[in-house]
Amino acid sequence: MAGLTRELMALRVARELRDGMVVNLGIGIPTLVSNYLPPDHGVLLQAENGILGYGAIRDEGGFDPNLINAGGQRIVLRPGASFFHTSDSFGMIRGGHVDVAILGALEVSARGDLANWSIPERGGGSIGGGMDLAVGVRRLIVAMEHTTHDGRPRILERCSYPLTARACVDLLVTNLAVIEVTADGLLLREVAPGVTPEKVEAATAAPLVRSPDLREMAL
Amino acid sequence: MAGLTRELMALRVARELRDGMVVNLGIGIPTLVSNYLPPDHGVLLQAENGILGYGAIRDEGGFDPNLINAGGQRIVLRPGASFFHTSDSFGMIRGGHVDVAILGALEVSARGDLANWSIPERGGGSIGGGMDLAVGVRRLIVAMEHTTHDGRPRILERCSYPLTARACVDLLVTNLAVIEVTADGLLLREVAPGVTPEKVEAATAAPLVRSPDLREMAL
Amino acid sequence: MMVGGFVSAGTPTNLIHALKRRGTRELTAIANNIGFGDQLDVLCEDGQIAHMITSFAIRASTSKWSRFEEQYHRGEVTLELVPQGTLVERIRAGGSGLGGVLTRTGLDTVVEEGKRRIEVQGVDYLLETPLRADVALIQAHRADRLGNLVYRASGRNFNPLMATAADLVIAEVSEIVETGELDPETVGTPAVYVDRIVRCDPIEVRLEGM
Amino acid sequence: MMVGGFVSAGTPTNLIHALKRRGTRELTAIANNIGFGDQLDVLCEDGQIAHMITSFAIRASTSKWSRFEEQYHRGEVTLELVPQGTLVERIRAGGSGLGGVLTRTGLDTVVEEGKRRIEVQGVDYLLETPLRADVALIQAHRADRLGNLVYRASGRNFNPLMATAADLVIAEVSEIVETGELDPETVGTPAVYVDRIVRCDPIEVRLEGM
Repeated sequence: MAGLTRELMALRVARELRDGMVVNLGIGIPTLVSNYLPPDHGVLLQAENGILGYGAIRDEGGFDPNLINAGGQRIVLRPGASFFHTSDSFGMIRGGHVDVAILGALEVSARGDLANWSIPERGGGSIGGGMDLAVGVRRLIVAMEHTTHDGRPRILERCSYPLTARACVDLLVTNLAVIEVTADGLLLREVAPGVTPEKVEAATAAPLVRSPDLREMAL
Repeated sequence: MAGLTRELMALRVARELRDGMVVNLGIGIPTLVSNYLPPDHGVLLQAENGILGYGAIRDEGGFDPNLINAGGQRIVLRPGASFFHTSDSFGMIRGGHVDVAILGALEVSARGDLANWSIPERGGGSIGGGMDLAVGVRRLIVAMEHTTHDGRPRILERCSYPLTARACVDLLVTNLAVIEVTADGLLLREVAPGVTPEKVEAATAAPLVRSPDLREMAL
Repeated sequence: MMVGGFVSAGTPTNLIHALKRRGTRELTAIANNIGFGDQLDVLCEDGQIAHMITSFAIRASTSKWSRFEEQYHRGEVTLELVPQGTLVERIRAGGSGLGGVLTRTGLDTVVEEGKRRIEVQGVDYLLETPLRADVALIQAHRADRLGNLVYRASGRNFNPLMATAADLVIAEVSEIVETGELDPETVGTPAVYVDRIVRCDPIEVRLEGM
Repeated sequence: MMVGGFVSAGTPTNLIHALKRRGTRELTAIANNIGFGDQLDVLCEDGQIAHMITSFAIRASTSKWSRFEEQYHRGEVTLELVPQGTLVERIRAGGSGLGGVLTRTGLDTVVEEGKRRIEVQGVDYLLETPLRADVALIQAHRADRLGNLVYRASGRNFNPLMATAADLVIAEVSEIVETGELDPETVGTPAVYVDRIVRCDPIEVRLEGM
């Protein structure tokens, strides 16, 4: 499957963020987004384990076991950071104080249902903070591969895997396209360089409406 | 009406407290209790406005507006004190982490109902933290005058004023007596010096059982 | 409108006086207590408060009424009395996306009137609904330019909770420092909750009965 | 049994190892995650955990199973998966005398199965029940002799909440100071919640997937 690398997907997602926004990054591709923000950015990153205002993932230097993101990766703090316990952290999330969450997904449905925590045939799954984020944040952006490793669509009429939450996804950024979830269905807004709208439609198992100003992603 | 002064009632109540106990003092006579604890006592006083481990009421010295008890009186801190917000404070109270509350009362019923916040004919009243304390603490001690200014009993078959909570009072300390609320009714355990059991019974409008070891208060 | 503070502790007195000068009327105010002198009661001088949701408002007997008490007894303002622990927890629910509070406080009292009782694991609880406000006026000791707040002693009280439960949060502080100068360990209200910061010299609050 | 910590942050690793040496069995454990290596999973070596209430337990696909995952797939342990925000709020409810949590998290998902839906002001919420434990094992940075605890950075996580919701609370700390030496402004868990303090050198926790 052609289209964007994981890094370019993270770069495209980073373009959705503005200074002053409070943003929570899920595990996987979303985590990479912090690497594509300008060094002097004014985005406040929130980690559900109780940190507001962290910065890049830290690859070297002494390990402080209490300075980690929600994926358990060591991070650096930025000026103006604060700490709080898990109850206050999820109060922030459920209470609508986090502007944007960027989450990975297994499947997304035509009306924005999200499935991202369990593949029953492989046994189990872990819920983590995903359900709270999906219900609580103001805007939910999903960053995922458009299809599975063996080419099956992940954007479906309805999800086959256990749901994280109903009608929660606002924007989808995949390796092939940028798709907005609207009241009228899925709106194809951008295609990846070298990818045709027809190719996106063929890889999608739900109706796609082409936006009047459909264009190629600027990266 | 003979019997104890307010100060002696506070002294008698203070005898119920042991080192290590977490104790909340209501407004009025209960507030005086802090003056009758030994200087090196190990009782942890909790104020619902968010302080654990305060000491005596402070009559002089600079006024720190943020160092007050729940009655708005300025207080001193003791070593090992801590601060928290009102939600955490009432979590402590409702969650059963406060061992003893000492509250004033307008009326107490035979089964330990408490009325202490409103006299409807005088208009209004203020609830404050009394209802939460009555429901949440492990042991509730009421400190009050046995009768009203014009001699009417305040210990009644059932309360006439609006309730604070049902069946919440464990011990009553009045100017005339110490009375325990038991499953079998009110147990007269101690009388004030110079006060006869008959006098206590005459001033009480609910059945009193004399304890087998009924005695005069040691003050 | 929510107003933080507990008598003299953590009360945004300068903001209350500013609101008096502005003269905004028909206010619904949510606060622990109305107080006297320099507290919320000053807004009653010009009848700015129409409805009050609070724990301490009306004393059973007193030699001197507050202005709120006068207006209450004349029927010019309405009042919802809420147990203090329930009041703060309703605010917390409003700020943290919870649908309400299940508490035993107020069972079998006038507080229960008109409310649902919910049984959980064999125990009855009152269902109390969340509270939110358009504006919260709060007070803290120190702020940084990003909006992080640090409180002092019992100046916390309702302030950190109210900061989460209003669309516009205005904080009165004694000092503003550069972002990065506050110790992250001591931040009581993270920057995300605060919209405006006003540096003021504190006005002393007098206690004249509760 | 509740066990604090979030992967490497605030995990009472020494206490977990002590519990392993003691060999207590048939445990029900409540924790954010089970982890690998030095976390709660070490108790699965000897099958000490019978039932787990947690947010992170089973990964969908992995090259290496934790001991808990092995035992789960063999049907030797049972598991209740709880969304993280709901888990911590159920613990808070258990510790603060509330009858439950009303949350939209989990609506229309498997989390809703067997639970009541309560409508408040026109919005549906799930009713989630409080959680309490016989014992909580928690970790903090510093304690005084009275039992006040101070946390560092994201070492807070579940620890301050679990401290409120168990009959016996045992805290592992790096340092114990005299009562009065902690700044009251920085206390994260007031002394009333803590029953035992154990001074230990921290054991580093390795991350091997979540």
